[in-house]
Amino acid sequence: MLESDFQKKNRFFLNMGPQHPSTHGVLLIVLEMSGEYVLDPQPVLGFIHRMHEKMAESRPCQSFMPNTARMDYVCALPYNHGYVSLVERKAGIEVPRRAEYIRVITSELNRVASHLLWLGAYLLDLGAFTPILYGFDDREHILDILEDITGSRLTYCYYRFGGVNQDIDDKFVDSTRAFIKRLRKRFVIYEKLVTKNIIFIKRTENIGIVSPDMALRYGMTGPNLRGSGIAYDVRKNEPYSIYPEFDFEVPVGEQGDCLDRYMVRVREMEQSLRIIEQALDRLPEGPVRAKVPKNIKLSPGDCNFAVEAARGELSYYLVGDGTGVPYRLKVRVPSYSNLSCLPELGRGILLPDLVSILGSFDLVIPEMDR
Amino acid sequence: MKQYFSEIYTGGKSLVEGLGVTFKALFQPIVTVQYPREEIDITPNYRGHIDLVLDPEKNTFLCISCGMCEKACPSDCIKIKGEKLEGEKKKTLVLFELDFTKCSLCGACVESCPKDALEFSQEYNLAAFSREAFHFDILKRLEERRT
Amino acid sequence: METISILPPELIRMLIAVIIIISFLFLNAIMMGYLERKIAAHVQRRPGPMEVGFHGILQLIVDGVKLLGKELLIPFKVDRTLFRVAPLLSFTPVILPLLVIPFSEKLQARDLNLGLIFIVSMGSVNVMALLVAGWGSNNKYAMFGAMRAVAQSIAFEIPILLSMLAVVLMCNTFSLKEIVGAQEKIWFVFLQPLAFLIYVIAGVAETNRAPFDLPEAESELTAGFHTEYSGMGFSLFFIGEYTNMFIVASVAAVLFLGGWHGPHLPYGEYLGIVWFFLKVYFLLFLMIMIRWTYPRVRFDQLLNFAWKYLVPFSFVNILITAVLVKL
Amino acid sequence: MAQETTNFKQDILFHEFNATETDYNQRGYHLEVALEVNQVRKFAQKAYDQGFFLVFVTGFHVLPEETEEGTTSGLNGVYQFARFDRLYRIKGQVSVPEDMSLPSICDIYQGADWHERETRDLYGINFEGHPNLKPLLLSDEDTDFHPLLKEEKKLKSLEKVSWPPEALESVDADTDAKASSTDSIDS
Repeated sequence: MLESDFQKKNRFFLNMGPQHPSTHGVLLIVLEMSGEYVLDPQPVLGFIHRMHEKMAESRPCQSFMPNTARMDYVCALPYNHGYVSLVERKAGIEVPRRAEYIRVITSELNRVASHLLWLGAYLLDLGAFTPILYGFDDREHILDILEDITGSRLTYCYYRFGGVNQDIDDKFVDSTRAFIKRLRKRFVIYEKLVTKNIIFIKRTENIGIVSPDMALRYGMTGPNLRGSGIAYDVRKNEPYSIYPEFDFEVPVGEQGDCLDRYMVRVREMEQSLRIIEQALDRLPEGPVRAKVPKNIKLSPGDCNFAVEAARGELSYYLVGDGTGVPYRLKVRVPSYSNLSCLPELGRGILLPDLVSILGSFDLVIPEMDR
Repeated sequence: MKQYFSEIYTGGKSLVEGLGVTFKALFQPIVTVQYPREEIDITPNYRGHIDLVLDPEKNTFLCISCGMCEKACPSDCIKIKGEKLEGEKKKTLVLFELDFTKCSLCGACVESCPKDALEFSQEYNLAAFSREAFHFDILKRLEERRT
Repeated sequence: METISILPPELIRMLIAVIIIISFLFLNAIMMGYLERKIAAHVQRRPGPMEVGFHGILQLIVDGVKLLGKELLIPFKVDRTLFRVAPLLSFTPVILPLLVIPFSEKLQARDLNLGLIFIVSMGSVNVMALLVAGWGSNNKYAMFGAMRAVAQSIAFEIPILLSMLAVVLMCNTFSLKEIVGAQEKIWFVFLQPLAFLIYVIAGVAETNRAPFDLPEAESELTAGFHTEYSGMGFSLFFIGEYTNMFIVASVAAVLFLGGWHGPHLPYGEYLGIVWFFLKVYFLLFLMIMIRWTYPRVRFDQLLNFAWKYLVPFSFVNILITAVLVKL
Repeated sequence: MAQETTNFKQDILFHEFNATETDYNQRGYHLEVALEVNQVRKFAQKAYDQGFFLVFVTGFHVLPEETEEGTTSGLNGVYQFARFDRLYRIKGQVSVPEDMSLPSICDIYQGADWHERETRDLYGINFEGHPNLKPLLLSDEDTDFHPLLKEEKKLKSLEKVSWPPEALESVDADTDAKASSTDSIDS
């Protein structure tokens, strides 16, 4: 259909971005098009490249903490988590159990916040205005809860090597429980307003199908991968922190279209709430911060630590040289690999479908550009 | 053919349900606040830029100008200077500057302080027309609070 | 007439009507803009404009002044003539249909015996404006918007006409006044519910409102056909869109909701306008609610919807109506 | 939760390449594979056939070494693979020869496309066979600017940034598999 002579002759380029409403940031996609059909979408990255990896190489490992929150600002706490766990693994620091519980609770809260924001933003891409404000309303509660213990609302710097910065109190526990109750009720609204909506289903069903093989070739992870039916979740497959102690499911989709990716995220929120509830029930007493040496020495050799961020597998790869400054720190971010399949996925589809696919990938541009 | 009609039915029903949600929301109370007119109390744990702690007894700062915060800062935004004044054994703080344009509010300085002489301020309404306005003189801010 | 005066009374009547209608257009756009923002805000549980005047009631006037004061940017390499003509083309034709709409029994500028056809033909000019705007803007997004607008307009003209035809079959006239007159006992919405539904859906699509706002789909085409317009150029499109909505809603009120009919009022032949406006603004309210609830349909789905659902149903409806009328 | 059943030493990747089993709790990966330049593509193909996915491709810069074949460039390419179905992570490391080029694996793993472009940006490693080796993260003008190359005086030799060899012998996979460093702690 796309190879008619007319269409071959009438190809043109369209720059989607860097200032386009549905690229969610400064992402440029150069589209080669014929009519409204996209023939070859090529993402152009690096508009907000900040060279975090070089910064990591030029300062003590403690000082890199604020940077980790600024890669994926929507879901910053898992980024904190990965980095502190990496250094703890490298330096052999033991973390008090209460601290690990707090880390899990706050990370999961942050994941829910990220998914809520995504839900709204995705619907905004599809042309519905209202869900994003409902999502913001709920997300605001999470931010309030997290602000109360971490001191900031978005770019957290809460975890510390060997624990967390500040202990949680009863107020935190109560407000988290209240929030879980509230969000469960709100899911009903989202289901009526979005999930069941025929227009929404028509816009997402059978659009942007990622096959398991394609996911493997591109190294996709996170909800985007699980939408294709592969139950790979770092929290289950490569258990870290205290995740093995919790009972939760890894929701998977069936065929890997946009609707599956949507459903996986919505169901993941429910699972996250379950984890938080269990963690709150079993919250142990005790210190929240272990004694760690002031100047942590990173022994020679490399070390890897993977965590499940809201967008997929986040891997920190560290090469130490015996000093306190990392010799090399590689951050493997999920969105980067997830988006890399766009040129293949977006061949021969309509422009509105491309917008739908981009939205369903849940991209955070600063995370990709680093 | 059956599918054709059942799709019309389910689709139509979902649309009406969706309209029901927004219609209900139309009559529910507003959840936002009109910011400059109303303000929400911020949490006492809020981490604004740093301030020197005012010791209520001595009515002065606790800082011993050891320079730990200066070292701990990931972005080199703190600049302090201590001088030995006449008749005193220890150094006294004479300069404490914070370059807020570079500060990432991580709190490393507050944690590193051996005397707990630093605290987070509660200010969040920070807006100015020039970069220079964000080079805070923390010591001066303390002097202002003293009087 | 045998004496030819310089200003025949009919012409004066028309002039006054046009002046009233043009001023009403602006008032309607301001009211609709305010309503839209307020309703959208409350649907999303926020207060909306609150600063200028009581509950922000003057906000749109201030916005209008701002838009007037803005520079009309003409981008590089656009077709200057077309670029400037397009907003006017979108604004002017929407005045004409209002001349034949019976606001109440005696408040009608001109009762054409082919009033309905006049409205439909004038309504079709609007799409020309979108096409010209998109073509003249030298912008690919605008071009996409323009092309979508044309295809959409052609697809939805047919169900609109067919649903209107069902009403015309019932009262044997194209004159709007007579159609309203025929509804004195029972509104046609009860006799023709299917035609009403089809008309409302197709009407939303015809006015390029969400969920059918493909020509300006802001998440796909940034702003569609008016991407390059600023200031008054943009606001003429804006006024044109709201007036179109008003026309579609008032035609619906005339055809299906019994026009000026309602519980008895003193001076009914003039004050029937109150009922008329209540009906029209109820429909507009519905259109606003729809906009702030649903996602946008895709382009091919929109056409599918028109050809596979609306058109067959309106044919069936016409067939049934014709048989029943004959009986 | 840890998959004790996987016997990494029986793996085909272990037999055909110069692989060493490592302590997962210490390093976060199970197999370390020292690759030759001509083995990279074969390794990637084998990994793909086995069902591994590509985690990342990157590099790091150490002091160039004198070997029998000449001086190395000092750059090391690092490939990490993992599996979707079970806990199994491998790291492949290859020393980049003096001509600064490595074979591209982006026809085996299409996802490697961007990772290789990024590595070229940051280190200047030329991936032979890559169809589109343009700057990705850096701007198009910066083709000769490689920010992660270290200054001469900051470079350390490969031994200084690798695990000491004796650490490898202390691996006891059976006893340590369950107790990760985090959940063995007593509150």
